[in-house]
Amino acid sequence: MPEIQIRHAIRDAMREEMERDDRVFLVGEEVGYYNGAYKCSEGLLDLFGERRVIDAPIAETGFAGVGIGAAMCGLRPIVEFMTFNFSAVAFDQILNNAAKIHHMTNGQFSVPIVFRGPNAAAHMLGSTHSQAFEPFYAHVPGLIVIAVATAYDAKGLLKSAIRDPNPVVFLESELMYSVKGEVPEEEYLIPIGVADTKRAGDDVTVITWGQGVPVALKAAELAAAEGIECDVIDLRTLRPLDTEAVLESVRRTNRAVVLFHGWPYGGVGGEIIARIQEMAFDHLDAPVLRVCYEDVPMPYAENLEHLVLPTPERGLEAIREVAYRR
Amino acid sequence: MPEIQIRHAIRDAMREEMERDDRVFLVGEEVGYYNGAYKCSEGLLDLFGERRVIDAPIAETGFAGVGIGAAMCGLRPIVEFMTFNFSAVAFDQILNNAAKIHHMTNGQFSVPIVFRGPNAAAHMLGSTHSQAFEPFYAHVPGLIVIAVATAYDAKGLLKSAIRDPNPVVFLESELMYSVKGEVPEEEYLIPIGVADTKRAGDDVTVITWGQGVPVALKAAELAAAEGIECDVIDLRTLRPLDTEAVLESVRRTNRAVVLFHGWPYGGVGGEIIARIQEMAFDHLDAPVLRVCYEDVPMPYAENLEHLVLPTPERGLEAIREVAYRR
Amino acid sequence: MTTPTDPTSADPGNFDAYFQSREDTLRWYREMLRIRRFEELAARSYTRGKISGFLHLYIGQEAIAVATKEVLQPADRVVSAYRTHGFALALGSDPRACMAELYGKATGLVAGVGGSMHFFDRAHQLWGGYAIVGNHSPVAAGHAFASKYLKDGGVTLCFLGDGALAIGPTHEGWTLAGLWKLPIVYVVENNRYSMGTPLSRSVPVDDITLKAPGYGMISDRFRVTSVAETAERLGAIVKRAREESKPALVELITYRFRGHSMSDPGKYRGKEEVEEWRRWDPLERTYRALHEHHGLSEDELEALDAEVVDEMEAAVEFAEESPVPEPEARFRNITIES
Amino acid sequence: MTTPTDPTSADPGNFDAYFQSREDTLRWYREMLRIRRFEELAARSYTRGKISGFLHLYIGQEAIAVATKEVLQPADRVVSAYRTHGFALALGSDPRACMAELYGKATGLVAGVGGSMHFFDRAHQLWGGYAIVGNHSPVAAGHAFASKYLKDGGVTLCFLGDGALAIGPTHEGWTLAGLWKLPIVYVVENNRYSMGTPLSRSVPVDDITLKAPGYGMISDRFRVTSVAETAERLGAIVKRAREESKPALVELITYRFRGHSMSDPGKYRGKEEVEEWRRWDPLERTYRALHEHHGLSEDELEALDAEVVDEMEAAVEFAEESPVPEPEARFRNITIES
Ligand SMILES: Cc1ncc(C[n+]2csc(CCOP(=O)(O)OP(=O)(O)O)c2C)c(N)n1
Ligand SMILES: Cc1ncc(C[n+]2csc(CCOP(=O)(O)OP(=O)(O)O)c2C)c(N)n1
Ligand SMILES: [Mg+2]
Ligand SMILES: [Mg+2]
Repeated sequence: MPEIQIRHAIRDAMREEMERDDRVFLVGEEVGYYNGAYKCSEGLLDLFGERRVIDAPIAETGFAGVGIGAAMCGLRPIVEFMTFNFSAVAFDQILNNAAKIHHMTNGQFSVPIVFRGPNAAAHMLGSTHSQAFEPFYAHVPGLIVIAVATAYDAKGLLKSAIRDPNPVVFLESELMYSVKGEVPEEEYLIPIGVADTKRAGDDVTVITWGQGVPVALKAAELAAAEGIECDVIDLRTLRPLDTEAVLESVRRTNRAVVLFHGWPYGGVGGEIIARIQEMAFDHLDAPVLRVCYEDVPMPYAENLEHLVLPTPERGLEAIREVAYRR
Repeated sequence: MPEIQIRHAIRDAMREEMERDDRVFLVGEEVGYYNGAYKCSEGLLDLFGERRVIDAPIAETGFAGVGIGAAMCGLRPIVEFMTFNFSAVAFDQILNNAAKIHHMTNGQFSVPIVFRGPNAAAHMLGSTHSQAFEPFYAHVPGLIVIAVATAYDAKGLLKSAIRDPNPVVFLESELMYSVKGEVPEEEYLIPIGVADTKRAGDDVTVITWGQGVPVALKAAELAAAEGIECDVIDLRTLRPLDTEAVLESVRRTNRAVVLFHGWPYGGVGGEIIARIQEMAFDHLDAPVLRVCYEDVPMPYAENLEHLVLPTPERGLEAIREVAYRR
Repeated sequence: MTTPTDPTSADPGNFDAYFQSREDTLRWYREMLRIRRFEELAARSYTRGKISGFLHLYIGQEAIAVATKEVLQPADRVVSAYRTHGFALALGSDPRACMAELYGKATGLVAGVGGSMHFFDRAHQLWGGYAIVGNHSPVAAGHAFASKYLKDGGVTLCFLGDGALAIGPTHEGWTLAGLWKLPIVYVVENNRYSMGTPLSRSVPVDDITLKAPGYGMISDRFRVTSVAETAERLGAIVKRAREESKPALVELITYRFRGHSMSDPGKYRGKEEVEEWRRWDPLERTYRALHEHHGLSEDELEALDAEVVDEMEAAVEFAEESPVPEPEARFRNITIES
Repeated sequence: MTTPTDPTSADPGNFDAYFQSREDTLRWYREMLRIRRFEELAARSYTRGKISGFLHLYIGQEAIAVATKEVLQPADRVVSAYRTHGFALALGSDPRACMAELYGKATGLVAGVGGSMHFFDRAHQLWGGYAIVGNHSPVAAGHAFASKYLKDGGVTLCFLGDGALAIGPTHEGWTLAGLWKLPIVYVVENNRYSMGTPLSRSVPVDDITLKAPGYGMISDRFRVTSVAETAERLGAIVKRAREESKPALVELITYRFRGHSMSDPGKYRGKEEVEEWRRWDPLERTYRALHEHHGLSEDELEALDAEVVDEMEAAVEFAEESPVPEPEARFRNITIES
């Protein structure tokens, strides 16, 4: 299988879906002539022209809303946020229009739209540009929330997201765009709502997603060196959560760590813990721990940023702790 | 002690602080000539004039931002959102400016501002007007988040919030504005960050806040009739959380229910559960349960809305369940 | 209080060209009356505690909805804020379903999940019904975008209140419409107030069309005194939007005679002000045109009124007798199984 | 590409009244040069991997920051977007602290927590440094609100890019400024591009001041070719804002010679376009004015340049040798203990 970068997996998914369905179009800042701020749409303007690859001005509420309005008319917009940090100015459109129109209209309208772009910290971008948005969106009924960590998942899930009849928030990672991975040449789709075990083990369950995945895998490696075998579950879809996959593993390992990029309070991490303790209470041999950002706005300085981020080392520590090995 | 409505406790807090400090002003839609959409600012325009009681047009990002900018200059703005639902269009101002400016400027500036208004469902307002916003704000480092449920707490905490040097999100309840409670005539302040036990009991801990409080108290009453005595903890401050108060109770009761107005996924509910299971793991005799909105956009129809909301009956059921009494 | 034509300087009883056709005038009168009577009955039900939540009445502005229906072609769309009953009825929605929606019944326009602020009736070109001020502006631009993309020839008419001018989403919708030359007409229903706030406290200019050049839009601006004039001038702008695929801005000066919502006593404006505007009430003027100019007798007009009231009372009855949604309905239409 | 004055139609070498004073011209030249050399060295450090994140250079626009300093009174405030090094240096920030900030060092302007996009220097009237496009527009209005509230006589100057015109927060700040008659001047630094997007793809009109009347603002619009003219025209507007407490809009037509940020090769515009604009580079023109008009020799000018480079090399050295923040710094300034 050819190895390609995640950015190209994303581009290929968009290209294939645009070829397949004339209703699919891409709108966002710099997606056309600039080929995407992070080159995720490279070549698409050349292929599909200005009708379907649309450079938007800096007006996230505007073009998110246009996407929603177009989706109500049967189109299949892909809305790129240059980063999800900029979705904060479009929050109301996602919360109140994208998520609710199908419901509010009693099903007269649906909003088949994908909001995609990089999420969470990259490298030294400071506090306004380093935030993880899944806590805000996964909280909201009516939305589907996906976070991808490999080229294979990115392509298969983005294609599913584009075809999905619901509004989908699709979280990528700037830091991981150039990470390569195997992607089949033939077409494939990955079902939404299904987690993926990225490494198998019976000692500790590590639940993760998005930018957390490589960190968790590295932590699991470190743990393995100490004889602790981790089941690393990449949730891939955060809403709806694949609770069964998590529970199955925790019932086996009796221990769990949630490792992710983002602030601790509440969020997806809190949700997973709430579900595990509710549904696998008698299986737990230790409290579920979280490894994530420290509870601070992201500092710019490299050394500080590194301290705030979840690292394999901090992951290992938590794994040891739930395994009572420290 | 005189009994007054919560709306008047709020007004009195604002009045007293405005009398005390010329830097305090109130801005929001209909706060002046209309005396507040829910009459929380009744009479303030007459007392303080247009300089300090400012009717804003419908521009939540605009007047939230003006508040932030004024706070940076040393003023002490109170920004009223007609309801917190409308803070969604100002989300970026709160997330990126209010919460981060003190940090980003290395302490050169602070943002002593209060964003206040009713939160969560009222009665038959439909899905866009019935949302609980604490999951979005409590997630964010840099903010203080408060939710009040009695006239006494509303007055004492709002006064503290206005004097606090940090940005405070202050959540009230439209449904509870006319609920009366005792308020001392002499001045008092309630410290931010301290929970309050609204009913004492040793069997089950019920953690709640805001609009959840009367529901939890009623549920505790129902439980008491069955011989289950609940410790009802009103968090009052959601960020920072008074974790110690919760843990102290749970270590005593070994059982907990979190009851609140809002969607289940993540949020403050998830956070409390994550902390309890982490810090009182060995004390828990049952999983911590949540009683809250069903995971759906709020329907308008009265019967459907009632089914979605947390009720004393649903609270009782959860209390029974954690007490293994069903 | 300023108006483009000082209400005292012209004669509201001057029945000009816009009332010449007896047939049209009669039809428009009936349509406006249907809206008014519907809302009066809704208000009565609200006062009786049968309807809850927010109820925003359109009384005084009915001519706009009726004129809108006149200029609409099948591919067109109407998008409005939360003051929507008038559009629904004018566009052809079943008044029974509308009333049932206010009652939160299973037979409602959106099966009782939306209520007054969230009316949608796709079959009758009503694309909402938006309750967050201004957030429909970019959505409506999206409909126009789709029309251009799909070349369906449709124009989107997006109605917003004077209170929606300060908020960012309105601006962003207008900007994209201007930039992408979308076939959309933004219509500001300037009823001089947003809740209790007069225009002078919500917009830095009195003439809202001063904003149009900054968005590359052409504009028109006039007081709504008849369906005919409104339809004619709005129609001309819609035609241009359709033919040239260009956005436009229309400011309609109008007035709501009731409070902002049922809970608003409207103390922020004087009786005389309301009375002055009443002289220009298009419904009232149309009544007088029919009576004084076209010679319909008071009895004839009363009979017509009775017919309309009957229709609306039947709607109330329908709403009252309809079942509430079944409990399972609360889990419907959250997400679609794919 | 359109400009109010076609660059080819006038003579960039015509040293008019704006370069008459030798002393001022020399001072402005030096100030502009300080910014340019600072940034060239920052770019070098970036290329060497010493600076990371985003680095947006102001090269080409320096005259604006220097002119701003000229018109400022002590109670005034400058608020800008994320392209801020020029303002910091012109307003008097220590270049060492500025460079150390880019390096993420403890000695940085904000102790290394902010980086290039988040410069703040209260002591030198620099109130940010905002990295979310447009979200400083209402905040700046808030400063002006405070000036009016406290009667401190200050004017706020809020700078924004042409890319900030489409976004809602910009509009809301302008609206409140217009409505509440705040002493603020919004200055659009129209450098013709937002990242790779030319003006024609981000704003529906070419003349941005067409927007001013819709906000009740007066406006001015011109190409920036010298500090003197910019200071004179900007000063007149600031004076009026101060004296009459009224907002205004100024469109400054300018150009950035580098890419949007260090990672942008700027392929979206041709070499000729850049060359054409270079003829109007205020720094370059000022150099020629000093040389050709005021008779400074190349050697003298080179000596001046060397002095400036020394200052900025010292800043680099300072930044390199400064300590990184101590680990505990990450917990500082989150909330204030009350
Ligand atoms: C973003 C937002 N802020 C506030 C509100 C509350 N609100 C609902 S309607 C309204 C007044 C709107 O006035 P206008 O746009 O003039 O419409 P009209 O009521 O006159 O038809 C307000 C403040 C809201 N729905 N959305
Ligand atoms: C809300 C938001 N959307 C997108 C971005 C990403 N972004 C940063 S700068 C920029 C271009 C801004 O251009 P302009 O306003 O013209 O300023 P200039 O770079 O020319 O100084 C973009 C798209 C952002 N920072 N904030
Ligand atoms: Mg109005
Ligand atoms: Mg620019």
